[in-house]
Amino acid sequence: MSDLLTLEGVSRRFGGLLAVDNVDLSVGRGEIVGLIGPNGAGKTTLVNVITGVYRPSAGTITYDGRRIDGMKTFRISRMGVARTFQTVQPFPAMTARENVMAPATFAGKSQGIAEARERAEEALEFVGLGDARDALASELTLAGRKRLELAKSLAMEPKVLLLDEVNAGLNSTEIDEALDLIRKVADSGVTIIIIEHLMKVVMSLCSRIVVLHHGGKIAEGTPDEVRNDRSVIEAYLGNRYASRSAGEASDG
Amino acid sequence: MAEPLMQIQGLESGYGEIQVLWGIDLEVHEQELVSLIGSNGAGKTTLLKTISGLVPPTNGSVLIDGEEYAGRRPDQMLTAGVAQVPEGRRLFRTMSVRDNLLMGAYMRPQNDPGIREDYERVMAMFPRLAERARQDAGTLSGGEQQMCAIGRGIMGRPRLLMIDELSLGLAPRAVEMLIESLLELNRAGVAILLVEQDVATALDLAHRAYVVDRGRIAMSGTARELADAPEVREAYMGI
Amino acid sequence: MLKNPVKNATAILGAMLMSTLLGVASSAFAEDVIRVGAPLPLTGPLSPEGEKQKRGYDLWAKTVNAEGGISVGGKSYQVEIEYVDYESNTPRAVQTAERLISENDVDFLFSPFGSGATKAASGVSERYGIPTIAATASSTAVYNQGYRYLFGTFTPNATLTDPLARLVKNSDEEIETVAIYARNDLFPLAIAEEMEKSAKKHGFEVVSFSEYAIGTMDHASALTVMRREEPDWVFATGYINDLILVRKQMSDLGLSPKVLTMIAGPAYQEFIDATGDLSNNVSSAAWWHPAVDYDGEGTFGTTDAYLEAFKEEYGARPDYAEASASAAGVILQLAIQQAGTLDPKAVRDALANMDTTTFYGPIRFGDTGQIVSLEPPVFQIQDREAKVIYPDSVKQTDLQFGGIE
Amino acid sequence: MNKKAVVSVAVVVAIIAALPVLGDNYLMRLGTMFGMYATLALSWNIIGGYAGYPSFATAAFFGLGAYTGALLQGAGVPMPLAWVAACASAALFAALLGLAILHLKGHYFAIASLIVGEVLVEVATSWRSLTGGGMGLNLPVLRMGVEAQSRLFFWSMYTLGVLALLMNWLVARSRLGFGLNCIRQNEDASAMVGINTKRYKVMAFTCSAVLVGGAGAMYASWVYYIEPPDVFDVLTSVKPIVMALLGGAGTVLGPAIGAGVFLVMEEVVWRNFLDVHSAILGILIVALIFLLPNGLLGLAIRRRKAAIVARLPTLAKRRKA
Amino acid sequence: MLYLQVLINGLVLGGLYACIAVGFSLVWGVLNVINILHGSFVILGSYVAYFAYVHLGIHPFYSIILAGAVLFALGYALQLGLINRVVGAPVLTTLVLTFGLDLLLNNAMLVAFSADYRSIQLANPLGRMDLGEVTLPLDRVASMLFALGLTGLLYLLLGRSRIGRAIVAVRMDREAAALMGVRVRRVYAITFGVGAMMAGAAGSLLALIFPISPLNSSEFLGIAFVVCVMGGLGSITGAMIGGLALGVIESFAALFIGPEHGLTIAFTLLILLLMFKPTGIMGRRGYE
Repeated sequence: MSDLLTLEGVSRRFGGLLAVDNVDLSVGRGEIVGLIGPNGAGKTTLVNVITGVYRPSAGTITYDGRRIDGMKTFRISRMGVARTFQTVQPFPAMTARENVMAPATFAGKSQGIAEARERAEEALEFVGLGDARDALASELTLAGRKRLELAKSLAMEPKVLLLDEVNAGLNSTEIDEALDLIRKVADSGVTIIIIEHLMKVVMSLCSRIVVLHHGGKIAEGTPDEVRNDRSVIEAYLGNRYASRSAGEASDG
Repeated sequence: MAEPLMQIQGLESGYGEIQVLWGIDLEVHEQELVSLIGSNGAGKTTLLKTISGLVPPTNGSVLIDGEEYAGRRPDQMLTAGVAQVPEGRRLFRTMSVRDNLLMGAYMRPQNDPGIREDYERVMAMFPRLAERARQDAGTLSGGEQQMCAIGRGIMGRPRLLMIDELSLGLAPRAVEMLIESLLELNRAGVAILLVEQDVATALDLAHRAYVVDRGRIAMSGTARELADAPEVREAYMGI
Repeated sequence: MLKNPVKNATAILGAMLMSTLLGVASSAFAEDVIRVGAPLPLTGPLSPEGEKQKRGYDLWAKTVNAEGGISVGGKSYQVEIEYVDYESNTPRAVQTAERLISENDVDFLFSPFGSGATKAASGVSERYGIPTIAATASSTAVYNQGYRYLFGTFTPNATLTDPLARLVKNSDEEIETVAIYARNDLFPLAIAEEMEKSAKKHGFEVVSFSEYAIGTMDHASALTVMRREEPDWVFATGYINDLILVRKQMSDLGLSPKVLTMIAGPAYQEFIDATGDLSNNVSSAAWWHPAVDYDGEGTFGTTDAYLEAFKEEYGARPDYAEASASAAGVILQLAIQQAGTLDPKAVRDALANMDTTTFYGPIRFGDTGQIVSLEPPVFQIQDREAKVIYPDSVKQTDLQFGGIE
Repeated sequence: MNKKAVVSVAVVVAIIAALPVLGDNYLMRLGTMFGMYATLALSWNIIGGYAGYPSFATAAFFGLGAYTGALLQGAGVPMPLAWVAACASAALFAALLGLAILHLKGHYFAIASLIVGEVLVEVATSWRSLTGGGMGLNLPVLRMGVEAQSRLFFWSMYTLGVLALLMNWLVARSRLGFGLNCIRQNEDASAMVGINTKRYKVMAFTCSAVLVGGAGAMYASWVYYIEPPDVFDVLTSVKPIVMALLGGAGTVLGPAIGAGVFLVMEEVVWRNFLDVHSAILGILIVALIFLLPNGLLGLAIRRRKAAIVARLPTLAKRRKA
Repeated sequence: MLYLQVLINGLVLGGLYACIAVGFSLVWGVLNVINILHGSFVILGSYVAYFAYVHLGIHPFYSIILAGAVLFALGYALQLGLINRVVGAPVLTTLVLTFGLDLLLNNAMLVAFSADYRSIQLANPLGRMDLGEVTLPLDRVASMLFALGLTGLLYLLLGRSRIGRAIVAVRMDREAAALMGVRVRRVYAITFGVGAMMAGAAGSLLALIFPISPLNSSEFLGIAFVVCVMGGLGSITGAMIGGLALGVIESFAALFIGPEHGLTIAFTLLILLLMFKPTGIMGRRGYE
């Protein structure tokens, strides 16, 4: 089975800052890949490069056998690459349903408004926002808006879903719910790349984890391999804590 | 125990129709170093902004030396001795480092000789800033920017310095340097209220700490107590 | 205050409705009144001109009413002028003209300002058959549309430039080259083109003809180029603000031709006030000048009486635009009296056949409705005062050359 | 809009269309002005209301349409054909212009669109051989009666206004309107959900021009004399915005209602306050900004929103089923 | 020599343009408000200078202070009373609000001063200086130097003074500035006041040069717009360079293409600039 998404030597420079530094990454169909790293490591920038918000300064991105680097965002999204935003980006003055209808109409395969509405309601139901479909997006709670983001992505009927910190700001009950939801999505055959701060989430969800630091990839492997990687621990906790944390991690 | 420097009771606030804080109780004593931990979006930043007067509270009280300050303007908070170093540094990018620092002393009389003194003090604390005093703040590296931001906070000669996300996006070495400076500052008598995502660091530094969850204080105690609490370890340290 | 938008909206709408009703109520009309509609540019760029015309009309109406009004078939009518501001916006002028006729039921109309708006509005009065007098339209194009109800008190533009060219040609000075500088706008451009023709006709060499855009705030480059051509005669057209600026900048750049002619600014006292000594020796031409001296019929009668009345009312000397507006009133008055009825057709015929003299001068309209009986005076500002240099009948002094600093 | 609303709008439209029955010339003229104002405000609504791009290009489209219509009529093209051509020229111009300036946002877009009108004024003034420059341009006089003329122009302009209303209705119900709504609220997120933002914006800009071009041409035929400062007047760009804001920008009916109210306001102020009417208009505008920030229709929407907010606590407390 | 003269003409004009635009630019940059009132502010400044000269004999160069003070008070009050309530609102709201206020102010001036054009006739004009074939109109040159001097003063004010630093700080990051103790709403009002003050000062310099009438306001507003976009908004040096550039461009366009096309050329350049470099000649770096 060929890889669905392949990045080769992708870099993105902003003025003097190398936000993404020569990253190679390949994601197979149906995989759940975790993308972790300290704040400012370049994770979100990498997502932006993949989805066409930024053009890569160097390197190539291949999706489903086609080069997509340099393509416009809306084209990439129509090809089945969906993402959620770290800071939620709803259309604030629209209802939840209208919010989800947008991707269903423009990026999904829906024919006509009625069908888009149906798709949207399905997606809202799927993420558990069925009852809130008539509320304005700006009036939802943070957790609600995160789910709305997810519903929007799902309504695009994506092949690849990039989840940028979907769990940030949620409490542990909500996180558990979200994890179930993500597994459900993955089970339906969608490839998932998840950016996450919470180790617990990544460890329990992902088959493979990629660690970014200062824009570059410093480690890649199974959750266990990554968790025991010294450079990862150092990057995350600073070397003061590296030894302690590493010790505890290997115990657990 | 003496009267706390800052005592917060039942503080509530939010943005428009969305309420973020739901009754926060918290106190900081003179010369104390207190950490606030909690996940993204838990309301830590909103709490600091509400204290410093950027976000108007809808309920509750903020007492400084026993006097009510809830709902005051930021300049009044500064006069009371409470300064905030905002998340993301928020330097004035095309002003020089020196001018940024001087902005920190905006509230003080312009001929106050203490300004010069404090400036020298900041420069001594962060020698890297001294080398770059004439440079635009926007050209500094992340760590240097954070130094400048903290220095700017110090220039107001606060009794309580609130720092939002000290380590955000910084290299570990830079964070360590900043921590040393903070501890030094704290030893010199400035109380610090630190918001930090890196829970290990936050708990390692602080005397006491609070865990904020969905706009409420979920736990509080000495740093050691919290560091050993299994809930904290599981939820926030991921180990 | 912001609590109840519904209430606020209701209040706003209510207030608007009230004022509509008041507006309608106030337009209810009285008996024994002759109503003349006058669309004027009272705001916007042409408002100074609009105000002048209004002063002229007002003075006439006031004087006529004080004399007991206009007697028609043994009955006296008071005069009432309905002013509407058309905001210096030509189509709006057309619209207001129509509104005045169809809604305010005016009996007669004074045209809007200038050739352009007059031409545009004349179609309306023609359609309704309302006799209309234009006080400030000179372009022949306005009158040769075949309309029968339009009459104008300005002679064609060429009557201004031709005597000037002749006067300069017949002098002893060596004046050969002319530079023309015109605002790219209806009237200024038309008069500049007439000047070009007149100059060529009298054997001058037109060394340059340049235009400037409406709203130009600096003439330095154009004048710098002109300075290199060293023209003996500079002829500049525009509205008063343009000409004040041009005059100042000529002085700034040291451009001093032997003759400087400007149309239409110098006819106004404002020009002299605004340019001070720089106004000296600037020559110009206009359709009328207070130095003329006529003894005629109708209200005011003599030019002197008119000057006196004007001075008493406004404390100043009238300029050609103000006088023309007053004259329009007198002409209308004479025509109504002649016709002995308010019937528009009869008044129109009286206008067409008019042959008389007023304080403004002899009045006789040509086939197109444009006045043919006037000889516009040429004048020059000397010692900060406009003095007539042509025609000989009213001449006060001779044309002076040089002295343009 | 539900069926009942559509029917009642249709009834109002029909009633106004019967205006000539009254035979009052001044009313007819007001009616014609209403058609024109409604066309301008409703057209602006597509780019300014739905897409949220503060366009000041209305005057440019209007003037371009007026000159296209006038020149073609002068060249002997029948009047209706000249009108259609004016629509086409304005639309084409808008499409090209849109490609060039729609990447600008906020103030920058506002200025660019404003300056386009200024450039056209200058071009029209300078290009004397074609446009007659500052001397203006006369149109052939129609050989028909006064009454017939005023009826003709009333119905033409009114039809244009109704077309503009129809266009708004269609856009609001279509993918285009939906997409523009998304763009207004969050352009980045719009691209992310698969909207070709550039294309949609250009389409919206073109829609906002096509009928305005026609209105310009009709206006030229109506007053049969045009000059650059008049047809490219900045106020032609500003007034439709005020009307749309007054009625409620981004709604189908709002701009039409706003146009009507504005016209009445303008007439009332204009006839009752000879010297200070623009000051009074200014005061009214300032009052509107503070008292009716969402327009007349905004009042209704506000009520609906309040109803939803009342239901929110249950949503906030929702738990997993 | 011709080119030198035209260049000088352009620079003299451009210096005044810069002074007209700088206050507009400041308000735009700091408050993100396009102040349609700016043209009327300039005119009001001219009237202050005119009446000060006619009735009190104060030379327009001195009435800069008077006009500046009057306009500052007006601007400060307007901002505090009205405009502060819509700062941060969408572009259209602030635009339409200042448009409405401009209708009001302009109409008020029209009623108070009439539309008649007035002009100051100096009792002792400086005259002109001839250097070979190049002529320097001294009053104009002096006005231009004053204009540039004022612009420079504003630059110093922003860079050196306490309130200036506060204005700059609010412009860059209003929240961070508030955390330094800057009272943002008051700084907004002061900024708007300073913008109006500069308009007033420019107005009193222009009183020497242009005929004064409320009808001219849109011309001045247009110039402020163009200069500001050319130089990059909110930038003092940008306004200075933009103003000089516009003056020179207009002069040479008038020379090479004809005086009636000067404005067309300037506007066309502006559109191109907007299309390809919307941050203006100086870009974002131009500030301070």
